Amino acid sequence: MSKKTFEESLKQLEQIVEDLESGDLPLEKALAKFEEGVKLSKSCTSKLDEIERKITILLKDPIGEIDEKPFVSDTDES
Amino acid sequence: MSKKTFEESLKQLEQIVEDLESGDLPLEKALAKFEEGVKLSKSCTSKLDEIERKITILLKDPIGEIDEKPFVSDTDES
Amino acid sequence: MSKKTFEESLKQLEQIVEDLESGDLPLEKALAKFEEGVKLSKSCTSKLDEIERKITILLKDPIGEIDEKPFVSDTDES
Amino acid sequence: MSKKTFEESLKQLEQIVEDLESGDLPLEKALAKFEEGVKLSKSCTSKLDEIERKITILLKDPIGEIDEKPFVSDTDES
Amino acid sequence: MSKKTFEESLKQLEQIVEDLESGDLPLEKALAKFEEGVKLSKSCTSKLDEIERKITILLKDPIGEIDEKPFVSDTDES
Amino acid sequence: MSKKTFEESLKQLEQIVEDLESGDLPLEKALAKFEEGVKLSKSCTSKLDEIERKITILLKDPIGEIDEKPFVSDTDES
Amino acid sequence: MHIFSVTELTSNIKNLLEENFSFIWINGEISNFSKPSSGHYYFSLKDSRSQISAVMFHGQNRKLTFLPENGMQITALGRLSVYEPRGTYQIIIEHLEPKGIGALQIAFEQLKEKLNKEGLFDIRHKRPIPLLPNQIAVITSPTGAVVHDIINVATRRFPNIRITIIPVSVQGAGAESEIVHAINLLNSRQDSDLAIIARGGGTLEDLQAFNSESVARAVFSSNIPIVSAIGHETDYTIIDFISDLRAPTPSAAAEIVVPDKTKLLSLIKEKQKFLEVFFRGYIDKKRSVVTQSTDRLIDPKHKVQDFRIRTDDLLNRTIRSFSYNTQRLYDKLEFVKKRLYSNPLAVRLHSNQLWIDGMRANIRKNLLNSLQKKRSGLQEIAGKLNALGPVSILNRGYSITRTKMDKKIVNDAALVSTGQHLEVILAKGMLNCIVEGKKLHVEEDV
Repeated sequence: MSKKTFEESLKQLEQIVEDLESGDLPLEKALAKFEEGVKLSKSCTSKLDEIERKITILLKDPIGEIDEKPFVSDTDES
Repeated sequence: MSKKTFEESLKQLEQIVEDLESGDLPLEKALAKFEEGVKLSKSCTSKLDEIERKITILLKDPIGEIDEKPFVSDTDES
Repeated sequence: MSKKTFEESLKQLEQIVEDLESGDLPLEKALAKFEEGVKLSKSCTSKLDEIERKITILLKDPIGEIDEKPFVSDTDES
Repeated sequence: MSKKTFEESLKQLEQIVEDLESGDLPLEKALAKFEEGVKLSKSCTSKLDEIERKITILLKDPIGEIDEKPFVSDTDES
Repeated sequence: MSKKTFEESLKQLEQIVEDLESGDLPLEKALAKFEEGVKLSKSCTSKLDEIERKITILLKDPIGEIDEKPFVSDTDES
Repeated sequence: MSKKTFEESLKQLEQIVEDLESGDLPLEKALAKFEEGVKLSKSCTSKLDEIERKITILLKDPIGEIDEKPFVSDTDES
Repeated sequence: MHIFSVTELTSNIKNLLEENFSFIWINGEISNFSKPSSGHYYFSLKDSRSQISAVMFHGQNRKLTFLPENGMQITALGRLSVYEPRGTYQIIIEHLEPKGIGALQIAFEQLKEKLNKEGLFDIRHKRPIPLLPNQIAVITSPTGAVVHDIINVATRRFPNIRITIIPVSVQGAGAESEIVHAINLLNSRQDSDLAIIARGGGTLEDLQAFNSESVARAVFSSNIPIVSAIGHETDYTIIDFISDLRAPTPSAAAEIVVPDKTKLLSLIKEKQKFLEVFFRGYIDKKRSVVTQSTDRLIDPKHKVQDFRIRTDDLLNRTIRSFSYNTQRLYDKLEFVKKRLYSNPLAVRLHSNQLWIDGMRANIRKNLLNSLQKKRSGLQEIAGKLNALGPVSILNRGYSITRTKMDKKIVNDAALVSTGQHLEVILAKGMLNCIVEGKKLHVEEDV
C-alpha cells in the first residue's frame, strides 16, 4: 500500500465493501475481497494513527510551545 | 470436490434434493444420492467453517486491533 | 439376490402374490411360491432396515466417510 | 526561513490554511501542508518573540549606549 | 553618528518617524527603523546633554579657557 | 584674541548675538557661536579690568627728553 | 539760439545759485519775522536797497542763544536755495549772530573756507573713536579746571583708565606751536589710542591757537584720533571741524571718549546672559523637537501583537482544518470499516449454512419418506402374501405332509413306504415323522 495514497486505499476499500454488499461474488472471491478489505482497513487505520501520533508530536514540540492545546479537543470545540 | 467452487457444490446439492424430491429414484440410487448429498453438505459446511475460521483469524489479528469486536455479534447487531 | 434391486425384489414379490391369488396353483407350487414370497419379503424388509440404519449412520457420522461399509455384507447378516 | 521576511512566511502560512480549508487535499499532502504550517507558525511566533525581546531591550536601555553594554547587565539594571 | 550633524540626525529621526507612521513597513524593516530611531534619539539626546554640560562648564569658568582646565577643579572652585 | 580690540570683540559679540537671534542655526554652529560668544564676553570683561589705572603727565626734563611722570592734579592735593 | 523751458531755466538757475552760494556770510536787518508751529524761523533780510527771504530751520535755530527779532541787525551763515515750483530763492541760514564780527572772525572764516575747500572737513577723513581706549592722551593745560574735569569724569566713568597728559599752553604766543608739538609727540609715542584737545571757553582771540592753520593741519594729519573740546558748546573753532569728533565741552569730551565701565560691564553681562538664556532655550527647543520625534517613534510592539494574533489564528485554523479533514477521513474509514466488519460475507455464511442444513434435512426427509413408502408397500404385499398362504387351513387343524427329501405333498398313502421320513406342517410348527405303518384307505368315521 506504500505506493497508494490514503484516499486511493479508502476508495478501494469502499469498492470492496460495495462488492461484498452486492452479494454477487462467489464465496472464495468474497473471502479474498474481505481479506483484502481487512488489510486495507488496517493499513488505513494505522496510517491515520500514525498521522495522529505525528500531529501530537508536532504540537507537543516545546519550541513552539503549543502543547497545551490537545489536538482532539481542538476539533471538538469547532 | 477440490476443483468445484462452493457455489457449484451448492448447485449440485440442490440438484440432489430435486432428484430426491421427484421420488422416482430406485432406492439404491436414492441412497447413493443421499450419500452424495450428505457429503456435499458436509463439505460445504466445512468450507463455511474454514472461511469462518479464516475471518475470525483475520479479525483477531492484533496489528489491526479489531479483536474486541467479535465477528458474529457484529452481524447480529446489523 | 445380490444382483436384484429392491424394486425388482418387490416386483417379484408382487408377482408371487398375484400367482398365489389366481388359486390355480397346485399346493406344492403354491407353497413354494409362498415360501419364496416370504423370503423376498424378509429380504426387502431387511434391505429397508439396512438403508435406514445407513441413513442414521450417515447422518450421525461426524466425518462423513460412509464408503467403507459395504452394503451387501449387511444384507447377508440378516 | 532565514531568507524569508516575516510577512512572506505569514503569507505562506495563510496559503497553507486556505489550501487546508479548501478540503480538497489528499491526506498525505494535507499532512505535509499541516507540518509545514505548524513549522511556519512556530517560526513566525519565535520571530515575533525575538522582535518583542529586541524592542523591550531597546526601550529599557537607560542611557542609549546600546552597542557598548552587554545585554544581560542592561536588563538587570533596569 | 560622529560624522552626522545634529540636524542631520534629527532629520533622519523625523524621516524614520514618518516612515513608521506610514505603517506600510514590513515588520523587520519597521524594527530596524525603530532601532535606528531609538539610537538616533538617544544619540541626539546625549549630544544635547553633552552640550548642556559643556555650557555649564563654560559659564562657570571664570576666564573662558575651557580646554585647559580640568572639569572637576572647575566645579569645585565655584 | 590678543590682537582684537575690545571694540572688535564687543562688536563680534553683538554680531554673534544677532546671528543667534536672527535664525535657526544648526546645533554645532550654534554651539560654536555660543562658545565664541561666551569667550568673547569673558575676554571683554577681562579686557575692561586689564587696564591699569595710571594718570601720567609727559614732561620735558632739563635735557629736553620727554619724561612720563605721575600726574598729580592740583585739586587732588587740596 | 537755445530756447529754455521754464523748468530747464529754473534748474540752471538753481544750480548756478546753489553752487556759487553754498557757504556765505551775509549782513542784514531782520524783518517780517515769524515762527510757526513747526519751530522754523521765517523772515526777510534787508538793507537799504534790497531784501532776501530767509529761513532758519528748527534744528539750527535751537542752538541760538538769543531770539531774533524785527529790526535786529545780524550776521548770518547760510547757503542759497532755489525753490523750483515757485521760481523763488531764499537763504537757508545755518548760524546767526548779532552783527559786528572783527578781523579774527574774517580770518577764521577764510581759513575755514580754505580748509573746507581742501576737503579737510570731509567726513571720510574722520578716524573712528575707539570704544575703549587703552590710554587717552589729553592735550591741554596741566593746570586749571579743564584737566581736572576731564580726569574726574574719566575716572568716574572708568576707574582704571589710563590717561597721559600732554601739557600745552592753550593761549598766548607759544600755544599754537606747543599744540602742534604735542600732537606730534602724541603720534610719535603711539601709546595712546585717542587724544583730547581741550580748553575752556573764551573769546575768539583766546581760542586763536585752535583756529590756526598749523594746529588744524596737525590735527588733520594725526594718526591717532583726536577729539576737540574747546570752549563752550557754542564756541566753534577750526579744529572742531577737523577733529575726529567735536565735544561741546571738555567734560563732555571725557564723557564721550571714556566709556562707562559699569555700563559696559552690564552690557557684556547682558549679552552673556542673553547668550546663556538664548542658548539654553535653544537647547530646550532642540530637546523638545527630539522628544517630540521620539514620542512619535512608533514602537512596532502593537504590530507584533497583531501579527501574534494572526499567527495564532492561522495556526489554530491549520490545526482545526487539518484535524477536521483527518476526522472526516476517520469517520469515513470507520463507516466503511463498520460496513466491512458487519460483513455481508458472514450473513452469507450463515444463510448458506442454513440453506445447506435445510437441504440436508430435505434430503433426509425425502429419503426417509420414500423409505417409508417402500416399507408400507412391502408390508401390504407381505400381508397379501400371508393371506394367500396355507396358514388359515392349518389353523383349522389341517396339516400338510410332505416328503422330507423332495418336499412332495403326500396325498396318497400308497406313495409312501414305511420308515420313510416325512414332514408334517402344522398351523404352528412342523413335525418330523417316520412312517410306522400305513393304511391305504381311511375309515369313514375318521
